[in-house]
Amino acid sequence: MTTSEKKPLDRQTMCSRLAMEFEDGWIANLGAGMPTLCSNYDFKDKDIIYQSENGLIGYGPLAKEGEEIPNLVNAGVQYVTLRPGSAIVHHADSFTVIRGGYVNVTVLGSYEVAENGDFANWKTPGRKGGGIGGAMDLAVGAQRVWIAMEHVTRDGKPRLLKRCALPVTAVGVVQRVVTDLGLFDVTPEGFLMREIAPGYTPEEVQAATEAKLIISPDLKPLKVT
Amino acid sequence: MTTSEKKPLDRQTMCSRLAMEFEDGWIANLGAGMPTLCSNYDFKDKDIIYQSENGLIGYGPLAKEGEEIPNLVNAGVQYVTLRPGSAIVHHADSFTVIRGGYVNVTVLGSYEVAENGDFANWKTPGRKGGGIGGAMDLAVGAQRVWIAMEHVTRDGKPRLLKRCALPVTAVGVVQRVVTDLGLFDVTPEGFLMREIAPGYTPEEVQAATEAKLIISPDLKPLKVT
Amino acid sequence: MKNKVLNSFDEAVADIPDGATIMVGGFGPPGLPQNLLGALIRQGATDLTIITNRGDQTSAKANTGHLVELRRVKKVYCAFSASPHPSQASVFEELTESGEMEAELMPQGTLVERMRAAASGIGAFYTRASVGTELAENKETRVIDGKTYVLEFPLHADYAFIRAFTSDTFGNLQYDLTQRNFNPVMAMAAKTTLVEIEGDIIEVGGMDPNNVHTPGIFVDRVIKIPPAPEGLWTLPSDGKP
Amino acid sequence: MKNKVLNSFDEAVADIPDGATIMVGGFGPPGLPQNLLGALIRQGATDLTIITNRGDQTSAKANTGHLVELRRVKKVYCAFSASPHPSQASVFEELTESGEMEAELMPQGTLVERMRAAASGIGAFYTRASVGTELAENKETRVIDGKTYVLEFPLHADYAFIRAFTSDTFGNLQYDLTQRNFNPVMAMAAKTTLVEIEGDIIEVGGMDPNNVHTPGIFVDRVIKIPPAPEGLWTLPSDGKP
Repeated sequence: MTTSEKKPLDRQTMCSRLAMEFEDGWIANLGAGMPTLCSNYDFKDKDIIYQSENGLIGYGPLAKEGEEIPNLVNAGVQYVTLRPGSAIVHHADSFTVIRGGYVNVTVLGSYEVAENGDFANWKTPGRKGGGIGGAMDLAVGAQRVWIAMEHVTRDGKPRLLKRCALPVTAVGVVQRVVTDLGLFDVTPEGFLMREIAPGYTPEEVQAATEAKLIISPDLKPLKVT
Repeated sequence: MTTSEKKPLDRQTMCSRLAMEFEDGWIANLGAGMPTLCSNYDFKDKDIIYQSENGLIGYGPLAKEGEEIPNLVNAGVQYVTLRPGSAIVHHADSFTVIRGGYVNVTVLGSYEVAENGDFANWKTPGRKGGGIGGAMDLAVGAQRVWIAMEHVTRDGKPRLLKRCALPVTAVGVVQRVVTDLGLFDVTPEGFLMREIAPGYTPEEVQAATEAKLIISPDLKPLKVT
Repeated sequence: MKNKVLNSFDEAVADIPDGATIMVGGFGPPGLPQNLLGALIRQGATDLTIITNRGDQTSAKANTGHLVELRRVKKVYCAFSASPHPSQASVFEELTESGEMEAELMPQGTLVERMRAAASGIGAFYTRASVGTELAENKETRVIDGKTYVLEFPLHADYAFIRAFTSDTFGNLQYDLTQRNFNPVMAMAAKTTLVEIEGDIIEVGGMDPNNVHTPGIFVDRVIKIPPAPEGLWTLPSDGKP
Repeated sequence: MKNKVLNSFDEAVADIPDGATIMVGGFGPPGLPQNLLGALIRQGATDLTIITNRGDQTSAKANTGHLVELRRVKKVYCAFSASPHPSQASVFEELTESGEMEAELMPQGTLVERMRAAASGIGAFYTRASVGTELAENKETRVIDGKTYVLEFPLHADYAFIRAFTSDTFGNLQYDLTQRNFNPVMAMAAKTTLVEIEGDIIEVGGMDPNNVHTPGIFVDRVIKIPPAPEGLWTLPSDGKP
């Protein structure tokens, strides 16, 4: 492992790393913000079906400016396009898809993830309100809950924690996390670091992490293929 | 009151007597068998919306022989016709209409009705099975539960009872009953006979009734207008 | 998108094991998957649990009542477990009265809502239907806003057999009129959904997304019904008995 | 069949009393009833309870956030009670933090399922969403098949404000794409449903019964949006502010 090109991963690389593992035919729900970058990955022959909370099943890329279809937005209220084979349902049926276990993977952003699989992404300190949206339903309903987030806060505080400090979104549901420093699986023993941002050492990543990391014996540089 | 034309009411008269009181714009669910005769009443300017359990909203008269539309049946599996403005929903939404209180009146057949508003129409003595269909949902969900049935069984036993002998369909929900001998409202004090089959005396009707009848001071011959 | 079209009903039902739980759609003839039922009868799976509006009928070319008559059903969840006419006692009734087969009878709205709960990740729900009747005798009740409700649990299934009018190759479905009935809810509730198509199977992209009645994500296998010989119904070409 | 078409938004909302509970549809701009909201703002009703996905927004020409800013709302049931960006703190947040207005926050799936329960005569239901979070702290939970669920109760409303694309004069509705969102469920859940129509109001009989998205029996008042001046959106002609 070399430190020659030490640079945190960019957001597209982080999301592409998760998207790489999407399987053909999967139904995916991508949270607003960073997770939507997963759809930029080149899936080649794989067919991914994007689903959003507002009842849109099977949408395509973002609409080009000037080509927006007025009544067609995803859950992040971005104008998207229709793919052949798409379908529209109402909100209650959309959460049948979500809570009923039809979503193969959801990729969500988060403030914190804990080594027990808890995560916190709806409320920041000192505020009475918050924004839940579909996250709590996705967290308990999707077959896989994967998180994409920066490894530390803007103030440099760790986000991979022993226990969440913020109010949690769901308990024990996160299976995988990608950050700008690596790829981590949540295991019964805690965070297993499987891949690391090129140029970083495990010790450097651990120093930016509150939870104790288990370093995979097969630790590899994180790479998008 | 004269006994000159003493004859039990026919089924169409019984049902027309109930249908007379349907109001313009009402949503009505008519049980299989006798209650469907309600739709033969001439509603003149009144617009009645028939709803059936299988998700058909706003259907019209029975289809003429040879003019059946193959995929269009009502809850009694009779071929019916479509009226302009009709709509199809699935079964779960159909029971939203029913349990959610959108049905203004349901007219059901029954084996027994009790003076406390219980009725029994799904199971006969000595059988393990029965046929419930939508009756239990209609009984608790419809705004008005009206019953059309013969006054006595084929063996001459009363059907208007103090308490149901058969397993009940619902508790305390029946508001009105028409039989071949008269029209009865269920009141907190018991059955109030409001109208009587022409030619019969109240004593004769009481003799065919287990429950004690309250005879309306305004008792009138039952007549369809 | 995945092409879910199979060419034969026998192929479609080949993997269904003994002991499977199957939802069977239809309300009267419309929406009844008689070709799938015909194939299942030929296939031989036994010890089945059937979830359907009524399980006693033998009126269509192939219906659940035939599976019952063949002693291949151990339990039926339904809203009708006896003909309304006692004179028409069925094998279904004989078997349930003798205890050879079990029938769990419930209100039709409860039946479909229990399917929807299974589909939707709802753990249980309260309904007023059946309160105070013998069906609620051993069930939990609760007073909510002054009214008594009974607690009901989801009905899950391994397979749904349904019938629709049009499908695309991905399994987006449209139903014709009251062919719809239980079918969309069953498609959502079952792990694997098999659909017989009365009309056409079209290319993906040929259906208005606004008017898809059952999204293809809920559908696993679609089979076109072969041309019908004649008559009011599209009869199964391979239905037996 | 009854003609439910009204000619003005002001007439449509005239009878809404202080203290009313109103469901407001839409998810982002699609399906947002901004003309009805504009009329309600002019009408003056106050002390309102609003049930909507998020109540803080002032982004459309007339939105629930404007009613909040005018201090006409006492409580909001929603899935978002704060902007995701703390820098964009809204009047909504100020009022809830000071206690002048109440917000009951819940998962979006719970929000719509509570509406559906109200529509469907379901007394309460169990969902897994929010289990183990502070939202479930004072709620009843129950373990079903080894998983913990939280008990949730119906959300009823006096009025629903929704937007659709096409209506017939009886109120049978079709939505355009994601304009659908909460709107069909709100139409079923509220006592009185008001709909603004982006496209055409057609004669009864002009809509395929197979493709009615919201049956007219759930709809009470329909109003055509006057021609839009310009822009991507059909802007309210009478929206204010």
